[in-house]
Amino acid sequence: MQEVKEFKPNIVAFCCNWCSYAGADLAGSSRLSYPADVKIIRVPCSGRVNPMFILKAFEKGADGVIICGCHPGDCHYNTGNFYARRRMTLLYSMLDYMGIEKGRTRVEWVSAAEGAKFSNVMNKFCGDIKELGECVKLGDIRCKD
Amino acid sequence: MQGLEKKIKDRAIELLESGKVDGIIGWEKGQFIYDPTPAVFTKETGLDNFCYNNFCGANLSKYLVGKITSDKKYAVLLKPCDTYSMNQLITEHRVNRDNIYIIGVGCEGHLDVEKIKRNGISGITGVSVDGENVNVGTIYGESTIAKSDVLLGKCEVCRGNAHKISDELIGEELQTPEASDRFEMVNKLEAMTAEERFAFWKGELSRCIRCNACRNACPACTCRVCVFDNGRSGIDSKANASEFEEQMFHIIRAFHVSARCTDCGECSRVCPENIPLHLLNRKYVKDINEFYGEYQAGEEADQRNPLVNFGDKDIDPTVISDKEGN
Amino acid sequence: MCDNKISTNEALIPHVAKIINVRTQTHDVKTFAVVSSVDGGVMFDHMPGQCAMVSIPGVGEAMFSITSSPTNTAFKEFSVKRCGILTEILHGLEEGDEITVRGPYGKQFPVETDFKGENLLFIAGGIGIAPLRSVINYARANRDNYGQIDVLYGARSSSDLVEYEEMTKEWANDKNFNVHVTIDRAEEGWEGNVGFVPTYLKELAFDNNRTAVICGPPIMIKFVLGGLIEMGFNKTQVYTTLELKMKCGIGKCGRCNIGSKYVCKDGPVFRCDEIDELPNEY
Amino acid sequence: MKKIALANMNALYEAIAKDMNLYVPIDNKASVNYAEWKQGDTPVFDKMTVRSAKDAFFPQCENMSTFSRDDDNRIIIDKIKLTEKDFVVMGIRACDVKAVAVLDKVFLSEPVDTFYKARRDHSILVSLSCSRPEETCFCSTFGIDPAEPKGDVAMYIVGDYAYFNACTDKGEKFLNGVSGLLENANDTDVDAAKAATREIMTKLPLHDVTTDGWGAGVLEEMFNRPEWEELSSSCIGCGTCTYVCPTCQCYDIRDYNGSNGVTRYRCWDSCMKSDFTMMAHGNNRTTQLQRFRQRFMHKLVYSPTNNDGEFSCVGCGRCVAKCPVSMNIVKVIKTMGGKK
Repeated sequence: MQEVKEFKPNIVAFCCNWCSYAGADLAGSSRLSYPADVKIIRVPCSGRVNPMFILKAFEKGADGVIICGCHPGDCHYNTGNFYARRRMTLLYSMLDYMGIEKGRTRVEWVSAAEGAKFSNVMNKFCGDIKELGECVKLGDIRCKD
Repeated sequence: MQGLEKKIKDRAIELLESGKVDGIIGWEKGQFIYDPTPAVFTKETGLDNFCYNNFCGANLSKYLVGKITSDKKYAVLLKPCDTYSMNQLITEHRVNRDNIYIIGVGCEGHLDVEKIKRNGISGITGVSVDGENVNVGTIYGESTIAKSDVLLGKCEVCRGNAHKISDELIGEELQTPEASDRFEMVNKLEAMTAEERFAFWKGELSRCIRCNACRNACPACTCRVCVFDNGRSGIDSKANASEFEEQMFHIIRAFHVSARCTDCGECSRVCPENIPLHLLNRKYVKDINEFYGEYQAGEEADQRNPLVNFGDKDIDPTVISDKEGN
Repeated sequence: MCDNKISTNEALIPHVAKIINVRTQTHDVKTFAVVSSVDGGVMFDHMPGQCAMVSIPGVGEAMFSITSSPTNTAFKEFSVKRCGILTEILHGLEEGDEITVRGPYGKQFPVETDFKGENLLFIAGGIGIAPLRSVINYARANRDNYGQIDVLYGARSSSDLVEYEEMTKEWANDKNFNVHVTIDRAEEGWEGNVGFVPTYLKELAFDNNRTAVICGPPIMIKFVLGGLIEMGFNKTQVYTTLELKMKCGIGKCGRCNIGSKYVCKDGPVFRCDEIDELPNEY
Repeated sequence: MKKIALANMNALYEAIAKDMNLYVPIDNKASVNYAEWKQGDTPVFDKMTVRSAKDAFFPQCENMSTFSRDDDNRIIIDKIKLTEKDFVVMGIRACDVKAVAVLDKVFLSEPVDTFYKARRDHSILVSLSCSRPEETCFCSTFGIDPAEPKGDVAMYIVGDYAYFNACTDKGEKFLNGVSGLLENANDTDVDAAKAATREIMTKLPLHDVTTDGWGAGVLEEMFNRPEWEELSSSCIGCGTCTYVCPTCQCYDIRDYNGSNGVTRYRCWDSCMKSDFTMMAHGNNRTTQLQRFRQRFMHKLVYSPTNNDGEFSCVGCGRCVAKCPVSMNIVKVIKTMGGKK
């Protein structure tokens, strides 16, 4: 008999070094929990995130991709997240246009002081992805078991 | 059209003879009426094989990218819609404006031989436009079709006969075809459910053979080495090894030219599998217009495009993620 | 000696090989000794000049000449210069790590036919010694078949010399065997010759009663060949090996095609008069 | 010779598809391509497919092996199983049948390509006699008779009937398998149609293209012709011509690094692309002129040199129809060589 496995989503979070990564740190040191399914990739700035990274993450089996950066106006490099905001808006809109569930991609602004927000955002995102289930539309067929 | 061809030819000879330019980038006669090839005409080659007919849909501005380091001066023949691409290339410093002489040529809409063939016509030996009709001669007999049915996709949404940049104009008085709403199909797709859209794109993109014609013909794709050709990029690939790689290729291809894409329609025109690739580019155009205000790439040189710009009140990507509905 | 009747399925499916020794030759060249991971054997027999496809799964596959002599029945050796993605990662491997190897591919040097009874002159530059080392050691092992042997080897600096130890300590001590080493620029502590290989070749003034084998950077091959012709050599007396991008190794993928030849199948060893028949695209 | 009424063809497709895969040209409203026949599909036999029949034997992409690592980081290689199911490709025109023979020479020569061989061994080619050649066709240049397409079984569609003639033992066996659906016919029933096709061939715009001046033994002369520069100047370096070509057989071998190990696959490659000969230390063909020349020299000079004068072009006209800039092999042949 086949065992019914609980779906454990693969979630990739691109976190900007200056705010959100520190936010994640703070969440950790404040003992706020967030799901272990989230794999954090530290990037110098949310503006560093190339649309390709997101697609590649999905191709390699991610079920959800979230990008976290400083609040608009607070970017360490002044404007990086402003550019990221426009780019990601367009990319997400395109993914939606191609029929990919729009809940699988997200951008959240989390500052270094918002450990609680980081934890909340991740918990919520994880819950959303669990509801959506496995990403079958974007994953590479060769990656699946 | 024949009169215009003669006018352009005479002027081209004059330009070459006077030494004002070293070469003319135009169209050369092919094997049939419908397959002119982009070519460089010089004093040596002469203009005997020059042609300008209803099948000169190719956008010649891209050929100047390779000439940027050349110290020769080239004249280039551009239709009204091609001048947008030229402006964009000038904005991006991909061409050397000082060495380019732009001849704006008139246009009354170009035909798509693929569409003629899709009407069940084969063995084409001649095509002539007669007002609203197109007469096609074949080895199997004559047929007549409505011109509006066989226009190139890009001509169906023509932006008019105004050249956005030129050094001189020939035949600019020609009337371009009447345009339909260019976002019609995008709107239609947006109104579908996500599943329908996914099925639509899967059906279209699964035909992709990764020939890269869309990329190589695109006047906005001017990277010296494309990320998809670069072995060190980690995503270089030659074939759609999975269902997804072709989507990734096409999303990124369209994304990389978004806000720089003039909607010239070359990608769809050159696709051997007739994939409506312009619908990807056009979605970006539509989104940019909606989110950041009307913007037409290549309207004039040296514009700042919306993706290298920002506003502090821009909409947030969460608007997309949390959008209601399908 | 080797069975060429392999089918592609087999030919394109590699052997798993274990690295048993890594020798650091210079700052960018390492020599890897490998054996079959299954039985510790040499996986296949080869002849001097033949190549094999070395791969790290997931990284890539590339053609390398087998630098060990066929007379070495304990392991196969590859000298690898670090210059691309695959070689970069290869250089990070250590003893005990596994790679895959398939081969042998290509034509050998005519060691059993045209070379027999001849005086041999080997001229190499930099990593170009790798394919020649196989021939040289084969000739040393079958010493009676060949006449006088000279090796002229050059590199950019003394720290770029590959197999210098073996050259000076083993080869040079053989009978009727001379080793001439040169480096491009003078440096402290270097007592040997200084100068480019083609220049040194002229200074050494070899007579043309010998068969020459060249391997090195294209520019060196060009000038050495010119020099040899000046010295009275006929093009039929000179051999070299070409290097082109290869993927399949069996003359089907079309990548190494120049003229009507496939370098992986019809080469990489060519006599210089054969090269003249090829279009200038190598 | 056997025949079946066109109205009954669906029964024939059903019978074939029962225990074999059947590939036929299907019109998907945007282009015509070979696809597996499913109930309800109507094959289109009067249009040229965009991609050729080579896909059936040499697909654009195929896995060759997989690599994984065990706990001790040792490499485990798994081979991919070869094709074992018989399949039928129906509607291959004479040019493509010839192209398969050209591919056979490459892949079935020693060392044999077992992936290709397995597919060839399990395939039955049902060819189709052309009745409506297109203006881009020039197969007669290479001595191909579009009215007599050969293959395992030759199919002729005349009037309301499809006629079948077995050309090989394999074809004979195949026809016997579906003999319940077929009626007997006279060999002469299709003669008039054949003659009509041959008549059309002489009227095609490209009927006067000849290979004069090309072939073995002109390597040096052709290679150094100055015309290459002008011809290649319009080439945009895409791979359309190579990918739609029924005889182009260059491929690339690549590794895909997935989360479950590495899959080594091969995929079509094109000599027209800039990285075709790119090595870590350089590229021996750096200009589009060189790459453009390579493709045509291979088809028109190198191939005849290696294969007793046989060109690796069959005149199917796909590249003529599909090149985005209309710079095709006919132009090259005519510019430097033959026209009667």
